[in-house]
Amino acid sequence: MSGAMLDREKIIEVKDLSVDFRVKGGNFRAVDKVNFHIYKGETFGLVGESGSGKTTIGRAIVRINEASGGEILFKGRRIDGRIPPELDREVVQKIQMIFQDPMASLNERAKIDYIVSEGLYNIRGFSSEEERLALVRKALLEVGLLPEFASRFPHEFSGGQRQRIGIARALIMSPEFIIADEPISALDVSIRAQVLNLLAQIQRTKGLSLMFIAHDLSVVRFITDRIAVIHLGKIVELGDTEEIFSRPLHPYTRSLLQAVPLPDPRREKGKKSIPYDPSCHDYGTEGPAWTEALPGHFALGNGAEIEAWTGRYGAAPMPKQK
Amino acid sequence: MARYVLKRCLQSLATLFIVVSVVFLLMRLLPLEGYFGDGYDKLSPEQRTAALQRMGLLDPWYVQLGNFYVRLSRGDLGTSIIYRRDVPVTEIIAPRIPYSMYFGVFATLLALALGLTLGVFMARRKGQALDKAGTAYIVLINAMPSAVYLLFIQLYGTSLFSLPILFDKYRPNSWILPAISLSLGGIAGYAMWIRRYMVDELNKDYIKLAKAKGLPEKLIMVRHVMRNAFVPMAQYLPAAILSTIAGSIYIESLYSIPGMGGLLVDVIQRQDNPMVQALVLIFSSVGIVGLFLGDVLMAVFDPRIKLVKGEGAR
Amino acid sequence: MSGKTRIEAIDPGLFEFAGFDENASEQIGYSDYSYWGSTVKVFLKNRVAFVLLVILGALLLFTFVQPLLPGQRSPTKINIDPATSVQMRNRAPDATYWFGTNSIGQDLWARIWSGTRTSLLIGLIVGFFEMIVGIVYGALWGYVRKLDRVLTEIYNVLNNIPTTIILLLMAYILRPGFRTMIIAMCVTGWLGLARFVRNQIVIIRDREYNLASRCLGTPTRRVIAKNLLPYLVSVIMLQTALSIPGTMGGGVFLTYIGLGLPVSIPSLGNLVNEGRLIMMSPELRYQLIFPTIVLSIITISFYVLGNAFADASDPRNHV
Amino acid sequence: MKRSFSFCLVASLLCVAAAVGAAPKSEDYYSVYAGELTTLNYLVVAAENEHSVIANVVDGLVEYDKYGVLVPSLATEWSNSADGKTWTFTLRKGVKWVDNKGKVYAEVKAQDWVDAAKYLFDKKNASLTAKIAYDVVKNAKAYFDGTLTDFSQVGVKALDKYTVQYTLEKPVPYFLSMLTYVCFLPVNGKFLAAAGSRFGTDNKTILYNGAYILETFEPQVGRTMVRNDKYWDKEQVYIKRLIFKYNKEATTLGPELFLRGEISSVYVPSALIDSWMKDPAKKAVVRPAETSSYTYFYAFNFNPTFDAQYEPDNWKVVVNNKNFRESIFHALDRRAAMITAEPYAPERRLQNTITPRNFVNASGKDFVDMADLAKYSKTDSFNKALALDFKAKAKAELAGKATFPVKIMMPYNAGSTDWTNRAQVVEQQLENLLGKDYVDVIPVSFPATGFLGATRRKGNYAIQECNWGPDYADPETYTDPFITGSNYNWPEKAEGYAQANGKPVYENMVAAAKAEVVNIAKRYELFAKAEAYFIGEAFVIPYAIGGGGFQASKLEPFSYPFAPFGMSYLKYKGQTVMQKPLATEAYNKMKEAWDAEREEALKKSKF
Repeated sequence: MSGAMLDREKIIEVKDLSVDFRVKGGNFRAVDKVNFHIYKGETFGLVGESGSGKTTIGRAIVRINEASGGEILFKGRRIDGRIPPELDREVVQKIQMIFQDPMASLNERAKIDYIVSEGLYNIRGFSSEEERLALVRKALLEVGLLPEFASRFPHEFSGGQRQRIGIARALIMSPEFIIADEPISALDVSIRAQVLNLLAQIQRTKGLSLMFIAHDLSVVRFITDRIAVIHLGKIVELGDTEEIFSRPLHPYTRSLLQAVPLPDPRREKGKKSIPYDPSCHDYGTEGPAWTEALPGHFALGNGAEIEAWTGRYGAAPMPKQK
Repeated sequence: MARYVLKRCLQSLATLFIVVSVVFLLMRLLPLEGYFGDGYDKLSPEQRTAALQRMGLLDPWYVQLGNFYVRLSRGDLGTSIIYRRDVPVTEIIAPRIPYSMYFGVFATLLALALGLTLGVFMARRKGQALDKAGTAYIVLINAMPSAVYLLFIQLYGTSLFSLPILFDKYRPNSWILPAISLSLGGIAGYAMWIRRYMVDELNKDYIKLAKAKGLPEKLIMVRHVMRNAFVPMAQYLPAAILSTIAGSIYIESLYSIPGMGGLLVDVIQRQDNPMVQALVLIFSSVGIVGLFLGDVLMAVFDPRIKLVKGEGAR
Repeated sequence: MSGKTRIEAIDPGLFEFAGFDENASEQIGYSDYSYWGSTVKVFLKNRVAFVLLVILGALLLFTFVQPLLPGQRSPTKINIDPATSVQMRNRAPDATYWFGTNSIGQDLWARIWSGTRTSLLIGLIVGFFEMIVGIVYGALWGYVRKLDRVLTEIYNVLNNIPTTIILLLMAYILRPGFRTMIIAMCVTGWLGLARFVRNQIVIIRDREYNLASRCLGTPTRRVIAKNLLPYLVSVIMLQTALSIPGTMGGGVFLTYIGLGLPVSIPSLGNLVNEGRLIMMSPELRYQLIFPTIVLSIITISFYVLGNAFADASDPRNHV
Repeated sequence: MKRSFSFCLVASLLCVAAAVGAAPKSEDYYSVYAGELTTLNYLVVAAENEHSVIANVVDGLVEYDKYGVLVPSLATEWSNSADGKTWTFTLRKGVKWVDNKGKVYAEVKAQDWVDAAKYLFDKKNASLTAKIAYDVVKNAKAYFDGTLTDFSQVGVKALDKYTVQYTLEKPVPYFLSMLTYVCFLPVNGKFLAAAGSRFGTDNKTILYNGAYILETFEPQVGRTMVRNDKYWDKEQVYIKRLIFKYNKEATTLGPELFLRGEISSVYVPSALIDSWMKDPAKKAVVRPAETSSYTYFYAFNFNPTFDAQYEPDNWKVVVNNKNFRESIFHALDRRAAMITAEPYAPERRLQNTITPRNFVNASGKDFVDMADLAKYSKTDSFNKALALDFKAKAKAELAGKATFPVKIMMPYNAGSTDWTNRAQVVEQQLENLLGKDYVDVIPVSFPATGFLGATRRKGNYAIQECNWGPDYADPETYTDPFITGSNYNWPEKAEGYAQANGKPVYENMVAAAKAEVVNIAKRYELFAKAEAYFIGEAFVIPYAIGGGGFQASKLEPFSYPFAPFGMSYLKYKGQTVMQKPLATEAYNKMKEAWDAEREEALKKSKF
C-alpha cells in the first residue's frame, strides 16, 4: 500500500457489514459482510445491478436499514446500532442522502420551503425565521433554482428540478458526506448531465465526500475516484476508477464493463457480450477471500483465481499479508 | 408458510384468551342484584346468598376465572344460570346457529349476486338513469336508519303480497321477506364497491391498452377487471360469511327467527355469565378465524403477496 | 427586385442571438394550481351535492334559529287542552301544531327541531372524537413499527369485546343520558377509522419522501403530521362526514336496545323509535314520518356531501 | 333437520305465490309472546312469565273458582286443628302424573308434597319461593339454614297415601290461599331424582297433573299446550289447544297480527288506543283488560342518599314536615299522571289506598271500607285548595330551616315509555300547581337494567313511584314494604313517630293486627286502621292498581279461576274462545253481572 494513501483520512469505514431482512419464513441476507472505506473528499462509486444490495448499504449508513452484523464508522466513531444522542444529531446533519426517484422523494403536500428546511428544523440549524429563509434561498440558488420557488408545491416542477430540490435539501445541512442513490437514473437522459455536473461541482467546491450509487458503470467513470462493484450482496471488486476500467479482475466486473454501450455504432454492433456465469468459479476446495490482488485493487476470489485474473495483465498478485 | 400459519394461530389464541378474560371480568362488574330480576325484593338475604352460591358467584374472581378455563379445557362450556336455568349452554346455542347460518349465507349470496350485477351495470352505464337509480338506492340504504325501513318492508311486504308476518320454518314463503331484508344492505355495499372499483380500473392504462388492442369489452371485463376485483374480496368474504352465524339482531327479532341474533344482548342484559362467555368465545373465534382465512385466501389469490419484503425498524 | 437586394434590405440587427436567461427558463410551464381551490371547484360542479349543501345549510341554520322564532313552544312542555284540562294527546298536524302532538301532548314540531339539535351535537362530538382518536391511533399503529404488535393486539381485543357489554356497563355506571350516549358511541366507534388510517399509512409510509424525512432526523410525530396525514385528508373527511349519519342511525339502534337517550330529551333517534312503536296505526304514522324525513335529509346530505367531497379532494379528479 | 332447511330455502325461492296459512280454529287459542320461559322448574321460579305455563299444567291442593272462592282441587276435603296450626288434607284418588305425550307415569299421592318441600327447603336448589313457605311451615327455616338436618321434623308429612298434613309455626289465617302458589305444588320424587338438575329445563323433564300438557316447547320459536285427557276435571277445560308463538317485537306487531286474524288476543298499547277507539271497526273489538292487585304508590323517602346536587339534607328537613308531605299528597293530580298509561277511563285504575279494593273482605265488607280506611278510599287525594293550604303552612313552618324551592329528585325507568311520559307530566303538574318557588321536581332517568337497585333500594330518590304485589290473601302482605328492614321508603326513620318500645306507631299497629289470628273481621279492622294511619300521615301517596289497559281478545272474560294474587288468574281452565272479540259495552255488562254473582258467592263461601 502506498504511503500517500495511508495518510488520507477515512470519513466512512464499513467493516464486515451485513444486513438481513425478515421475510415470511426466515431471513433474507441483502448485504453479506462487505468491507470498504471512503476517504475524505473523494467520490466513491458503488456499482451493481438491481437487487445487488447497493442501495441497502447506502441506507444502512444513513441508518434507515439496521445492520445485522459488522460495523459502520463515521470519522472513526461507530454509528450503527444504538448511539448517543449528540452523535445521532451530528450524523443526521453530516451525512445526507439524495434519493433515486425525484417524483417519490418529495412530499407532495408540503411546500418547497418546508421540504428544503425540514432538516434545519430537526437540528435547529437557525436562530430566526429570517435566517432560515436566507438559508433556503441560498440552498436553492446553489442548485440553480429561483428562490421564489420556495412557496410552490413539488408537483409544479420537472424531474430535473425536483432532483435539484432534493440536492438543496441535503446541502442546506452543510453535510460532510453525501450518499447519492442513483440520483439520475430516473431522469430524462437530456438532463442527467445537468444533475451530474451539479453534483460534481458541489463536491469539488465544498470538498465533500460523496458516495455515488449506480447500476451503470459509464456514469460512474465520469465522476468517481474509486469504485466498488457489488454483486448479490457481496463486493466483488474495489479499486481506483481507472484501474478498474483498465484492468478489471473479477468476471462479473468484466461483464459489466462489456455492457457499457460504446459511442461508435459500428464497434458497438460488433461487440460480443460476455454474460456473467457464476458457475465459472470453482470454490470446491478453496473459498473466495477478499484479497488485495494489485496495489489498492481488491477482488473477491480464491488464490488460483486471483493469480489467473492478475496474470491476464502481466502483473504479479500482491503477496499475501498476514 | 406452515410456521407462519402456526404463529398466527398462536397469536389468535392469545387474543382470544385476552378477550374472553376481559369480558369475564367486565361481567363481574355488573351488580349482583341483576341476577335476581324482579324477584329480588321477595327474597331473604340467606336465599340470595344461596342462589349466588349456586351460580358460583361468591368465589373471588380469579377462582371463577380459573374454574372457567379448567372447565373449558374439558370442552365444557357450562350451563345457563338464568336465561334457561340448568340447560347446557351448547344445547341452547347449537340449534340456533343453523337458522342464522342459512339466512346469512343465503342473504350473502343474494347480496353478492344482485349487488355485483347492479354494480357492474351501474359502472358500464355510468351517469345514465340506471346508475342514478342505483346510486339513490345505495344512498338510501346507507343513510336511512334500518330500524325504520325494515319495519316498513315487513308491514307492506306482508300486506301487499300476503306473506306471513312471522317466520315459520314449515311455511316456505315466510323465508322470503327476512332473507330479502337481510340482503338489502349487502346489495348496496357490493354494488357500491364493485362500481367504484370498476370505474377506477377502467381508467387504468392496461385496460386502455387492452381496448386499443381490440380485445372485446366483455373479455376485458371478465379476464381483467372482474378477476382483479375478486382478489380484495377474497380477503373479506370468509369473515362476512362466518359472521352470519352471529345473526342479525333486528331482523331476527322482527320476524321471530330463532337464530343467534340478539341472543348475546339478551344474555348480557340478564347477566347469564356462562352464556355470555360461550357466545363471546364463539363470536370472537369466528371473527379471528375470518380474518385469518381472509389473509390466507389473499395470499393464495394475489400473486403479489408471496414474500413481503419489510424494511428495518428505526 | 432581385433576391440580393431583398436580403440586404433586412436589418441584420433582427438576427442577433437572443440572450439565454437560465433563471427565466425555469419559470415556464407553471400553473397557479392550488389544491384546495381545485377541490372546491370540482365539488361545486357536482350539482346534486351543491343542492344538498344548500338544503343542509338551510336546515342546520333553521335548527339553530328555530327556538328564537316567535311563537315556538317548548319541546318538553305538555300542552293541556284548556277546555277539558286534559293533555292534548296525538293531535294530528293542524294550524297550531304543525307536526301534531305526541302521546302526551308535546309539540312534535318543537321536539323535532330540538331533537335535531341534540342529534347533530352528538353526531359532531362523536365524529370529532372518533376522528382524533382514530387518526392518532391509526397513525401510530401504521407508522411506528415497534408499536405495531401492541396496538394490533389492543385493536383485536377491543374489536372482539361485544359492544353491548360495554354499553350495558356504561349505562349501569353512568345512567342513560347525553353524556353516556356520547361515551358509548365513542368507546368503540373510532376502531374503524383507526384501522382505515393504519392501512392507508402502511401503504404510503415507505415511499421515499418518508425515508428522506427519516434521514433528516424528522421526529415521528412530525413525519405523521406533515408527511402522512395530509395525504389522508380527503378520506378522513369522508369518514368523518359518514360518521354523522352513522351516529344518528346508531342512536336509533341504541334506543332500540334500551340504552339510548331518555325520552325526556328529544333526539331524532328517540322520536323515530317512539314513532316506530305506533307505526302500525296509519293515523298516527305522522309521528314517525316527520322525524324520519328530517333524519333522512340530514343523513343523506352528509353521506352524499362526504362522498362528493372525497371525490373532489382526490387530485386525480382535478382537471 | 338440515335437509328440511335446504328444502325450505329452495322452496322459498320457487314459491312466489303466497300460501296463506290455515285460519285459526275456533276452539284453539293463538297468541304471541316476547319473553321466553327460563325454566319450568316450578319449585324454584318466581316470575309470572313462567307461572303462566305452570298454572295450567300442575294443580295444587286447592284452587279458586271464577268468583275467587276457594274450592277443592287435588284435595277433596281438609280440616284445621283447634290451635289453628295443623292442616290435614285428604287427596282425590286416581289423579295421574302424565308426561308430555300424555302417557301416565304415576299416581299423585301424599308423598309428592313432602318430596316437593324437601326440594324447596334445600338451600342449594336456590328456590326463589322457598321463603314464602318456610316463613310459615314449622321448622322449615331451620332446615333451610342447615341448623336442622332431620327432615321428618319439618311440618310436612304424608300420613298415608292420600293424606297430607302441614304443621305451621303459628296459626296463619290465610294459609289456604297460599296453597295455590308454586311453592305448595306437588312433585313426583322418583321423577325429580331421575331428572336431577335437568328437572324442568324443558317440556320433557316435568310431569303434568293439570288441565294442560305442554306438548311442544321450542325456545324462541313457540310452545303448544294441549288439553290433558287424564285431567281429573277435564269437563271444565274447553280450549283444546293453546298455541303460543314467540316474537321479540310482540308489542309492536301484536295489534297488526290480531287485525289479520293470526292471533286470538292482544294487549293494545296505550299509544295505540286512541286510534283504535276512533276506528269503529277496531273499537268493536276492544275491551278493557283486567286489573291486577299490584299496588302503585308514590313514596316519600325518609332515608335520602341521593347526590348532593339534589340537596338530600334539605329534603330530609322537609320530608319530616307533615304539612309539606300533605301539600304534595294533595297536589298530585293522579288522574293526569294515569292518562299516560290509561288514556281512556283512567279512573278505573286509580286507587286511594295501598291495599286494593276487592282484595279481601270480611262479613260482606270490603277491606278498604273498614274502619278509618273508608275515609280515604272514597275520596280523591287530589285537592287543589288543600294542597295550597298545606303549602302555606309548610312554608311558614319551614321558613329558615329549609331552602325553597325544594329540589325533588324523582327517578324513572327510561326503559318504560309510559313512566318516562308520566315523570314529565308529574313534574309539570306539581310545579304548576304548587309554584316553582316551592318545589323543583327533577325527573332523573335510570336504565331498565338494575333500575331498582340504583334507585329505590339504595334510597337514591326523594319521591318515587313504587309498587308491591301481594303474596297471599291477607292485608298483612301489603304492610311488608313499610316495616323496618325493608328497602322501600324507610318510614321508621321519620322523626317524631317512635313509641315507648322504640318502634314507630305504624309498626306497633301492624304488630297488633298480625297478632289477631282468630277473629278475621277484627284482624282486618286492625290492618285497616294501620293503613289509614299510614296514609293519613302522608308517608306515601296511594296511586293505582296494576294491570288494566285495553285488549282485543276472543277469550271469554270472568270464566277463569279468579284470585287477586298468585297465579290462579293465569289459568285457561273454564275459558272458551269466542267467535268474536268482546266490545267494551258487552264487557262492562258482563262485569256488572259477575260482580253481583261474586258477591253472592262470597257470602255463601265457607272459607
